[in-house]
Amino acid sequence: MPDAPGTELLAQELREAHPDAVLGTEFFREKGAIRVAPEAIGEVLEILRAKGFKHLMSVHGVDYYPEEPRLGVQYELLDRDALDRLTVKLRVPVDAPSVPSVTAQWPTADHQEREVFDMFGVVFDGHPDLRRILMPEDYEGHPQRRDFPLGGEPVLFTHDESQGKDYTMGTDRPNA
Amino acid sequence: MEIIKREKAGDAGDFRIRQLQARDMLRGDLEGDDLERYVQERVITTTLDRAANWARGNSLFPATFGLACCAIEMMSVVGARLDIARFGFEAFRASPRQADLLILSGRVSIKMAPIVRRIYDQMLDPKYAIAMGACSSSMGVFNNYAIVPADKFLPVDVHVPGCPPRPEALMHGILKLRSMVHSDPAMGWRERYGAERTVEVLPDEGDALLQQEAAAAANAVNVPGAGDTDGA
Amino acid sequence: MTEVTDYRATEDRVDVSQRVQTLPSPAPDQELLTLNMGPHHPATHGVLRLLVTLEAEIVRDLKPIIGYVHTGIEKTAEDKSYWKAIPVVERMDYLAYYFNAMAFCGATETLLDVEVPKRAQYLRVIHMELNRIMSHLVWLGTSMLDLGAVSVWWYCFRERETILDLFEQSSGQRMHTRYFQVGGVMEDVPVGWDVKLRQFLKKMPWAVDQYLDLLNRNEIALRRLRNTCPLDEQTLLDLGVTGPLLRAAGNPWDLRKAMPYSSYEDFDFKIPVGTRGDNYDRFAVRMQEMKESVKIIEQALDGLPEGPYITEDRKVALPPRHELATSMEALIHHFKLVTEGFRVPPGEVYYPIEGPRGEYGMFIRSDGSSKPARVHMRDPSFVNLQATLPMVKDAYIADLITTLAMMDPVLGGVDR
Amino acid sequence: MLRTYLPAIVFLGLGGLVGALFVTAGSFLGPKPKTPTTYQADPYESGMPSEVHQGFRFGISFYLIAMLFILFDIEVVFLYPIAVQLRSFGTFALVETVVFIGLLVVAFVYVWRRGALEWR
Repeated sequence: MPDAPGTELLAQELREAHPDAVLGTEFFREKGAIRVAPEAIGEVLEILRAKGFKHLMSVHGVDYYPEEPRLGVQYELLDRDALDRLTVKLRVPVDAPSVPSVTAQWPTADHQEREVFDMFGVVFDGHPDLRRILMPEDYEGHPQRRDFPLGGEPVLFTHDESQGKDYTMGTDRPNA
Repeated sequence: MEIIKREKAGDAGDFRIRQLQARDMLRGDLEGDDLERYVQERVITTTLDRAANWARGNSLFPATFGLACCAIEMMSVVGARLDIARFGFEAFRASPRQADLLILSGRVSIKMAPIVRRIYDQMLDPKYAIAMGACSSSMGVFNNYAIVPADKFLPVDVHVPGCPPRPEALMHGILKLRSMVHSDPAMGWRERYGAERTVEVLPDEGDALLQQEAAAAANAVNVPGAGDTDGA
Repeated sequence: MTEVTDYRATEDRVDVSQRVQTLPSPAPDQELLTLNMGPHHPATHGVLRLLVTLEAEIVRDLKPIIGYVHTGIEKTAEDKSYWKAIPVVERMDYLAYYFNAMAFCGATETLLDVEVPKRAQYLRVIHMELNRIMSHLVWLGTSMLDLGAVSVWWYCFRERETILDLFEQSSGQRMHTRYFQVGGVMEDVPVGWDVKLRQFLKKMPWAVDQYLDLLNRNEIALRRLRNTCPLDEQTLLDLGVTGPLLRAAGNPWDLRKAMPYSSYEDFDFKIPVGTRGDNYDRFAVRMQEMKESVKIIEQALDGLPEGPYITEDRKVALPPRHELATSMEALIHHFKLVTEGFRVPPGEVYYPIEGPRGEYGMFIRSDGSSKPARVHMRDPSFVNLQATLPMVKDAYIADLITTLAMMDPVLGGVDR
Repeated sequence: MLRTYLPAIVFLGLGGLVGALFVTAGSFLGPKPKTPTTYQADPYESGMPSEVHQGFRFGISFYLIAMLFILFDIEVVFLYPIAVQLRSFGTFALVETVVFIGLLVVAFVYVWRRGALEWR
């Protein structure tokens, strides 16, 4: 695992290549992570690929609800020769959730970026086929955001029935 | 998919009367034409129906409808240890045209529900549906935005509890269905649910049909019991 | 593929470059037919829909469309406390439930910085390897069904029933056993368990040889498996494919050896690697993996250390029942754990393990409360499905069915 | 005259009867849905609404394979009656059959060499 100084060195080299790309580094449970600016993600991944992190294992979204900027996207990088893992994180606000897509350089990110778009609404510019992948095509809303209700139906206990509550349509409205 | 009932087949009162009749018949103090009518109504009249039921009950062809984890347990029902071939159900058919039992094994998501409904429609009558597992009977472990219980879009005959149910539980459910088929003369699911004279319409067609009925009912002389919409 | 003979040479090759048209019928001169190998299809091993553009038996273009069994498991897990989320997370990839639970518990233990006792690690390895054998058996049975070798299915499910009996004896349930607990395992294995396990381990290699006798000289199966739909290692690496598919192409990447976790470094086992990366190699790699798993279980069972089967840290693990009657702290810990559950320090962790289909990576973000703030599983089948088109382009439909079987996608994990 | 053909006629009659029985038994034994369900008549395409239009032209390979199959299948059909009565026909029939098969083998080799048997 890139130890604390290792992550700092990596961040230092990235800063030389791109002065404003790196926003900070984290080191948690012996695992390094680099926070970058959203628009510089393409170049940062290319530089890291040159440094040995040749494999992008996972792209996933996170919703940091109370904090701003709210939507986060994380890229898990793997170096198979030095047996090293590194995470590259970026944060975008909800109203301007556009991130350059990395599918051109990393084909594995195709479906995973579509899933982040489907679940969080992060728009990946330059993605060949940005459509919903898990939800139905015409579904409104992004289910995995923190403010999206979990949905489902309250359990129909006999007490509720006796109150004349009608849950068939999933909402508590008196018997139509 | 909405089912619009024109008039209730028999409400609670009617059922209560039949229960009393059955008790009198058993006690033996039902005679004359009452006994005649009772026997005619309750006992299956034609033997052809009986033979067809017997054959149908013993050779239900399940449609391979594996959705999720319950599909693996459904597969092990056909395995060597708990062999469903002993009861004649092992011919799993892939196409709905040749299957008359839909074992809904797994969780039905909102994207999959119309497809399950379409496959159920394309099965030929008489057809039966088993909701296997907690996810398809109720919403089971995942009571959230993505799952639809089978009862919301499909008339289900047998619910098999469990997550996933043991193969023996599914076998018990299928045998319960078999005894239902043998004893119950009514074939299609409309008879079973007292939903005769109902018609299935797509959601948008339903409203037009309702207005037509309201107009027809308005000028008809005796208004039958108010048809109520019950979600199917 | 079949090279074009002179009879066809004069015919101009159809070059499909434009996007797959879904609705309008293809231009009259091109005989392209776009079909749905849809959600309800016996060969798709679950509810995977393939929008296939065919040119009379040859697959020109293919688009996997998924989401038909999307259960919102990650959203449901965010609504439950950590130890209640295990049953929900286990149902993601329903053929590798021990691996889902191991990924989740591993990530939580990393967040909590809890040390899992040696005995619990060995028990976890035994159960995971049994689950890997069971998952490969279900794969072998169902994919041979697609090739027409129907009887192999009954042989495989005979062994699967034995494994499920072992799971039932150790944890009480056949599938989705919730045997792994954060900090160790739920219960110690019962007394007669290792005797039954040794009987199974003696029988399993003989059973794998039996399957190989059924298939290795079966001319039809071999012709359908040998050099059909190969894919080179570099494309697989670019597409992020991991697991038996990658090892079949010659790259011996296996997280159990490369980055060992849960004391995998104590066992010596080999990693089966293919040479050509075609369907036969994918088949052979998984068959050998079953034998290697048997070796791992034997070593783990022989070296099973004594000691606690779950961590002694009362903040995470429930105290034993008899202690509740005597000590007050045990009662308080028990009450705290059962009502609100343990609180996890804020942080984010990505915990990858090697499952039967590839790398299962569980990402958990905790915000300090007792409920995870974000749970995400990097499912190998979800990523491997992207390699379908490069494998299957310009192949026959029969080879598409074989390749789909050899990819072994489990749609529960793909759609989560 | 009729006696010699009686078995064949009885065989044809029985075959037709059983076939007709299978076709019509379903209609009067099984129940008829009073109101057919909405999607009953749609073509089954693994659960999806099908967009394949009727007027679809098949590839040439299908037609070619079908023709070759019929050609060599009829050849086998001719061999059956000869094989049954070969002994009573004597060596003349044997020679005739060999010539017949020889001709078709020539055709087979030609088709094979031209590569029409491979798909596409």
